[in-house]
Amino acid sequence: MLLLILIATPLIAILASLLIRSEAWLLEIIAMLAAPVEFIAVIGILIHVHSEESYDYGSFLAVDSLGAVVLLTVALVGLAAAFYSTGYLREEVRKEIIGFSRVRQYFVLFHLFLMAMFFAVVTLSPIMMWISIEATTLSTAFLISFYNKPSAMEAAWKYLIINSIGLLLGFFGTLLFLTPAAGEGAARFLDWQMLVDSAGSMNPMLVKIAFVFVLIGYGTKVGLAPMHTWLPDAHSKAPSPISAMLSGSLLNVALFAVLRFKMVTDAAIPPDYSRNLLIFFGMISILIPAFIIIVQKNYKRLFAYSSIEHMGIMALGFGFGGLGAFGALLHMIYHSLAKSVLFFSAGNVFLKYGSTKIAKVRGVLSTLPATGVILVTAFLAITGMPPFGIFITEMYILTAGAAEHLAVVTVVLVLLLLVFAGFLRHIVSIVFSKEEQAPLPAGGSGYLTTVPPALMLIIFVAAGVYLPEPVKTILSAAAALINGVGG
Amino acid sequence: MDTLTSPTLFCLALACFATGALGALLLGKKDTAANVVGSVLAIAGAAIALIFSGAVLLEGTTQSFAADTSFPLISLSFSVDRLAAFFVLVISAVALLTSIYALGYVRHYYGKYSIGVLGCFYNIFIASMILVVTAHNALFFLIVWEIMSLASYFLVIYERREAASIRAGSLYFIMTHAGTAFIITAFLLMFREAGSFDFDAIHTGLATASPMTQSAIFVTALIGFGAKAGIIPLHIWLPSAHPAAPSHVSALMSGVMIKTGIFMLIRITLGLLPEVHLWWGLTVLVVGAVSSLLGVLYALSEHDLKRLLAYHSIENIGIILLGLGSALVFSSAGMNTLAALGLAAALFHTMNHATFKALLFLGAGSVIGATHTRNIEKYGGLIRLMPQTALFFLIGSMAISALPPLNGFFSEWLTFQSLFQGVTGFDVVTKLIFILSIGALAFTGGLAAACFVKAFGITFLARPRSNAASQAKETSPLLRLAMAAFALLIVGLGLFSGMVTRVLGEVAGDMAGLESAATPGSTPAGSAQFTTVSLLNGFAEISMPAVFAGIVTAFAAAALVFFLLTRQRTQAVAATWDCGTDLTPRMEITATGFSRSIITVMQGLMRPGSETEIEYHDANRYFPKTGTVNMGLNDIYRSFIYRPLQVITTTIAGYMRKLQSGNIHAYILYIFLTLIGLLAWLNFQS
Amino acid sequence: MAHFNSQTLLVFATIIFAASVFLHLTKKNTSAIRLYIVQSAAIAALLLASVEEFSPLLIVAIAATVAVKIFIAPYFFVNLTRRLDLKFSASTYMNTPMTLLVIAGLLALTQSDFFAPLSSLGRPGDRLLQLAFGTILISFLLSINRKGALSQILGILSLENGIVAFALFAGLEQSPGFQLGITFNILIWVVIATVFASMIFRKFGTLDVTRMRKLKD
Amino acid sequence: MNMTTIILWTIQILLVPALAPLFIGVTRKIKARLQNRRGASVLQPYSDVWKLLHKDEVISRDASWIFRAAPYLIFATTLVIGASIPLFSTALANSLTGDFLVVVYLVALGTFLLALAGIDAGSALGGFGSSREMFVAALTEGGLILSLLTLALIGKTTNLAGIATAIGSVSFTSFTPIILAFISFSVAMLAETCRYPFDNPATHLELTMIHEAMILEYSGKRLALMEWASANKFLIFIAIGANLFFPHGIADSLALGPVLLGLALFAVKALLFAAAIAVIESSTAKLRIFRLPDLLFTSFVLSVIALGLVNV
Repeated sequence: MLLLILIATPLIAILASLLIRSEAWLLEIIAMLAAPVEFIAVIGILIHVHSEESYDYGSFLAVDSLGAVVLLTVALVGLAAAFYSTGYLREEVRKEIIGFSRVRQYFVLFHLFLMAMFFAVVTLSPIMMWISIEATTLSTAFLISFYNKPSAMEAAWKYLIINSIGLLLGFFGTLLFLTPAAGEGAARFLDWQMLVDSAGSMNPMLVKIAFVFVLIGYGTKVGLAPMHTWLPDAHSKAPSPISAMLSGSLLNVALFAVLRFKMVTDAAIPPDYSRNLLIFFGMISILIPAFIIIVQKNYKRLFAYSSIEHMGIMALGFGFGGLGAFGALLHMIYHSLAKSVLFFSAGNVFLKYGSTKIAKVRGVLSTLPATGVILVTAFLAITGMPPFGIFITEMYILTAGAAEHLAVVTVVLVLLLLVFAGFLRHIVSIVFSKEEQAPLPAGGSGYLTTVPPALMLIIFVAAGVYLPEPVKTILSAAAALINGVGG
Repeated sequence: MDTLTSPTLFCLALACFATGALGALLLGKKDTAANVVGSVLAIAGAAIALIFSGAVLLEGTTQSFAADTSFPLISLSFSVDRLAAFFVLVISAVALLTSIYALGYVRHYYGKYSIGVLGCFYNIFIASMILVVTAHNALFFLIVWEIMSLASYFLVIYERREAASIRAGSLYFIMTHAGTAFIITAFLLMFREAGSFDFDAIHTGLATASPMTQSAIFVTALIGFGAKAGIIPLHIWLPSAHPAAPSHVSALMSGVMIKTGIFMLIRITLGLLPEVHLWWGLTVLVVGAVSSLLGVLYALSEHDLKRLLAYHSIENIGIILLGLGSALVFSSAGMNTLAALGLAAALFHTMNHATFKALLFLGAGSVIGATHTRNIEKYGGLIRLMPQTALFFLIGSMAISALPPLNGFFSEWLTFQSLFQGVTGFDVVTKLIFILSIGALAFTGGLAAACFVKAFGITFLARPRSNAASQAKETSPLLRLAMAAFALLIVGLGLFSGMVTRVLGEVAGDMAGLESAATPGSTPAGSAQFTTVSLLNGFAEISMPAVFAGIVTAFAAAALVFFLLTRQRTQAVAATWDCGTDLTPRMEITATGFSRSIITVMQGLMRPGSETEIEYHDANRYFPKTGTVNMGLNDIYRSFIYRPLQVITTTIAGYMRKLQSGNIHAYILYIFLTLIGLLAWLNFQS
Repeated sequence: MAHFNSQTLLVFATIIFAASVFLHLTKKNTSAIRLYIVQSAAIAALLLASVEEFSPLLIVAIAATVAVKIFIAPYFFVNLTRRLDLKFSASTYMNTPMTLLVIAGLLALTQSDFFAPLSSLGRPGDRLLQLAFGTILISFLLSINRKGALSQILGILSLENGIVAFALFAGLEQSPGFQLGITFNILIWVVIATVFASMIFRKFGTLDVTRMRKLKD
Repeated sequence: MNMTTIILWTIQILLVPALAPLFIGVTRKIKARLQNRRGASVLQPYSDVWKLLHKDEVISRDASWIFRAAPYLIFATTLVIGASIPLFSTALANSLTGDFLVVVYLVALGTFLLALAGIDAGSALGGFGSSREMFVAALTEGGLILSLLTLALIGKTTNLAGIATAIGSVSFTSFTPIILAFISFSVAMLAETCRYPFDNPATHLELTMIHEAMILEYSGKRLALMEWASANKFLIFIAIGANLFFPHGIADSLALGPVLLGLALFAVKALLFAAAIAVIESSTAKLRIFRLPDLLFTSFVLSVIALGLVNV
């Protein structure tokens, strides 16, 4: 039932939004109602998953502990983004950059995007999941080109083309995985469990090829290097709340898809294969951003590269296995929180300065004190500074790798240092430096743009200090699923 | 005694800091209230920690307590053994006095910067240092270690409208983060062996570790903690970061924060690793010798008062490492008594340096507060305007120059004695390293004295060299109170060095693997009473009270005799002999000039450079109007280590960013090539 | 593949494959669209041939596929080229001989032993899966080599056709529901891609996507 | 503590300040003779001190209490050192301040204060004197400590009296390091006592003067103290050189005979040292200041070699 609510709420929100003709505040109300409902539904699902391992609805929809973790990130970021979007769009409307129809288009696509992500996680069918993830591409394409500028068009086009190709490869891989199960009877509904069950009968080489396709395919959507190229463009051009959702939830959903197939692959062949591939892509995904971050000139792209890097860290964690998987899942939650905070802050800075160039932004601590503090804190959080949670999860991941992949761990430590150094340079220049020309007057764009990131940050900090037992249980169960211990 | 060593008291101290941090932050814009809350609670916390650690140190039983967290592998476990208690003692003693200083000093920030933020990070900083030395779980340690770095970073960039502060902060933060990367590697190596982050488990687990692993742990720990301690060539952050912070924070950073690196080096080499290899000790000795000698040479060439003091921190870390290095060498040879001696020397110097460096930074803070410049060349004659500050600064200067009868002399004496023991009974390489270490320590002492003649002389003596200096005023009583307390500590630690040595001997004995001292009053390597300290069966004996009394008596006698002899003679006050011209302050020796001869002699090491600029009256350049000579040092670490690293990184980054060329076809090609590549790899594998 | 013998299947496979190769060679937009129609028609025929028993949903699904691939998508593209007056889309990175060389290389790759596990999915002895896989790779190459937006769209659609062909040859029928879902997805995709293409033309005055190089580091 | 001990200790404490001017006078006399001058009486330094004590004093108005207190403190350090080193009997060893490092660092204390006093009056010359003094002192430290350490390791104690006792009975094999250490010590001694080739003790005009530049502003009793302290330092180094490297004949008890012999031999050895210094001063030229480090590093390296040769 909760699953149905989860899917139906955004659907209703879409329909209701479409009906509205001129009242922007109604759109806002709808968004601000739908997102909490979805979030509460997810919490309900989490409670079920905690007590019963998984939560099913019919034979088509189900959430296990892994799905629950991903759902949590999607719903949480969605919730914050819904409120933040309201404040963000109000400011844009006030500046007459956009009109009512754009606002409506925004909210319709926003709900569509959320629904697609929810569905991708809760569906039991690999094909339906593929369709849903493709739907996220389609729904966000127009959100990325939201400002209708040439550069936004460019970003959207690249996003569309690269992800379509990636997803087609993923689709091909999915089909290859379906071959043994399909052989038993044509045209029937296939779910993940069947894939796992029948994987053993597959030709090992075929499994390997299939996983390569899936990993590259969905990996494109995850933003794993070198398929990551769309990500900085899309993130930097989309409105900030959408960037937050891309980073904070869409990437997780795509990673979720990869993990599902990893579980299938591990059922067929020894897990070393999928793990090594994940470590490989994880390494590259940390390597490339680590260097680009140093010479980055655009703060939204900076955060986007950081997302690639963090996806790499998660891939590494899942690749290392053991405590690494637990760490990576927890990392996923922390990253969603911290990265959305960063993008929300970036949005505030953008609203104030009208540029995403680092060189154009100076002295945020003076002009936007709240955002400045949030930005600095989130920067420390995202670069793995204690006492924030990401430090702990990174330590878990590194610890898991220390035994067998010491060289990788050492290199990653160096790269993380580079990331930190690069990030520090830019954040310091944005937040602390003095303005040369006439400084902008202090003052932000209302509490709707500062309260959501602040609250997310508080949740993040709290979650880094205390990890509730139920969440830990779910995470452990999910880690066991991924590591192949429980399943 | 039980109540004094109970965890409750420890937690109470932490609670004080926490309340201070929060209280200051919440009071925010109310400057006075925030300052009072922040500083007074820091004072309270430090006082409680002082009592607690003192009690543990005297009682000698290790206090352990732990609390679980909701995170796997992390537990909030504390273990306060004598070594930790000693460091807590030093930290809280210095923090206590700097907090008193802060109460008055922070006033000049009112209305300029947020006092609440300062109080908040200040309290967090002190608390994290105490946690660092008491943490007993590697992950917990790393967390508090990084919090310490974080808090100190924010204190360094506290004056955030100064571009120099921000730059210094970034450099510091990156360097300390790099150090942490090495520390993490060290702990991961330990985890590989032990399967746990608990220090006890690590100790057990490492017993079977291969020599390779042990050495890898040592090297990574030395680099990681060395970066925090400021060993050369990892020191580059130190001379810029310490001056940038408010002076009472500089005192804490230089006085105690960098010592946490030393603490962990001791903990890891003598506590966690099962055995010590000879070359570790020799490495530490070489690092110590180089750091002490170069540190003091760089200090000599400085004319920014706080940078000068910061370089002296590097020098003193070097001296501490000389003690520690000798301890490691002796420990590797199984000479635990001598190891304890070396360690006791290192610990004693750690404590001494904390006192006099803190005092000097506070003195520098007062001077800078009165003159609004850090440039020594702009001072002069301050001894008449700020007599008490001058006296305290002089005491600090004499202590840091290892002049008897102050405490700095005694710890250097101990270090010397420990190093002397390495000259005999080892192979020729070890012997030579010990001899050169002694030489380095000897030269360091002489150069430090030269440097502080310059620092004190140019700052406080002769005539004021600038308007600011001639209008300076003595600082407020709270500031002088804190400095007076430090000065008393310096004299006291010198006078009572025998008793302190006894306590430190026990601390060092614990770490060096000696049984507890059988008879009270005997140190591992001899006996230590108030009156005399005797080492190694009478190899060396000294009595600091006697030295003190000797100087005082001789001074009194000389003064009395000469007073009686010359009662009838008059004293006239007149101008300094001026060779027939009007003396101006510009004719006095400058700080740069004072040390230039030493720098010139050492030019192979120091790479001095000078820039000359001459302005002319006429176009033909016949009649010079003004000439300026700027003498400085080329920063060889930057130009040979850090700049190349930076260039390499940026070059690679340049290539990396070409990947993101903006061409969508290239992007699709990446995917295509990855696909083909992986398929080919699969093919190759099968 | 109940209704076709292997010879016929090979003919269709060849048509699909050849279409993807010719997509590389053609310079005219209209002929490219026509090639896509031909390829899609072959796919549709295969789809029909693969059906063992008809159900109403299946008929709807197949009809939808035929409609989208043979009629709607080409209609959009033709409309686009007419409206924007685009006759040719010739610019490539590699010249024609070079392209053919690369295609030959890729083809050799698909024929190698390495793809044995892939081809083992189909009936033994035939080369259908290799051809389908070749189509996939060659279509992939199309979207790399061609600078025009329309060519990229066609490349992706041809890639999708290749995958469908592969699935059909490997005997991987989907339930009609999924079939419909996928088709719907493609329809939306085609619509969006076309809209974007026209918007790009409006902003940049060309469909040459290499002009879009502002976003880089 | 019986009467003899008290008397002997009084002699020990007062011997250095009492005899120091004499040895300055002796050195000057020998130098004069070597330079074919008649020279002043060997007691002239006493008269100088006495004369200065009866003169009025002029103190710079720029000078602080450091300027005023320094002469007393510097004189006090020489008194403490004089009491701590073996002069005529090793039985007067004191384990309280007799460590060689105490002596070396008490010397450094004196130098430190002297240099501060030199800066204090704010004259251009004083500052340069201080700078040069610290330059020389800092570079001397290594050779001085290591040369004495050589003896300490041979004697197995760092107590000066203990060293003197031990060196008196060392085996033949230890001679090489002792000789090397002695050469090293001699260089350090010349540097510390402001003698040629480091400094010219007889000048007030040369721009290169070191010690005299620092005390240029002093007059009257403070100048007397400074001169006297400098004489003390001279004798102290002579005593260390004489009694540590050539401890033969020094008394090892407090009996009258050996003590008298010790005193006599000390006087002879000190005279020989003074004569040697006078010869050196007459036969060498003062070195350019930037050549001095070469000499001091040579001293350091010799000590390192000496230490390397010590077999214990």
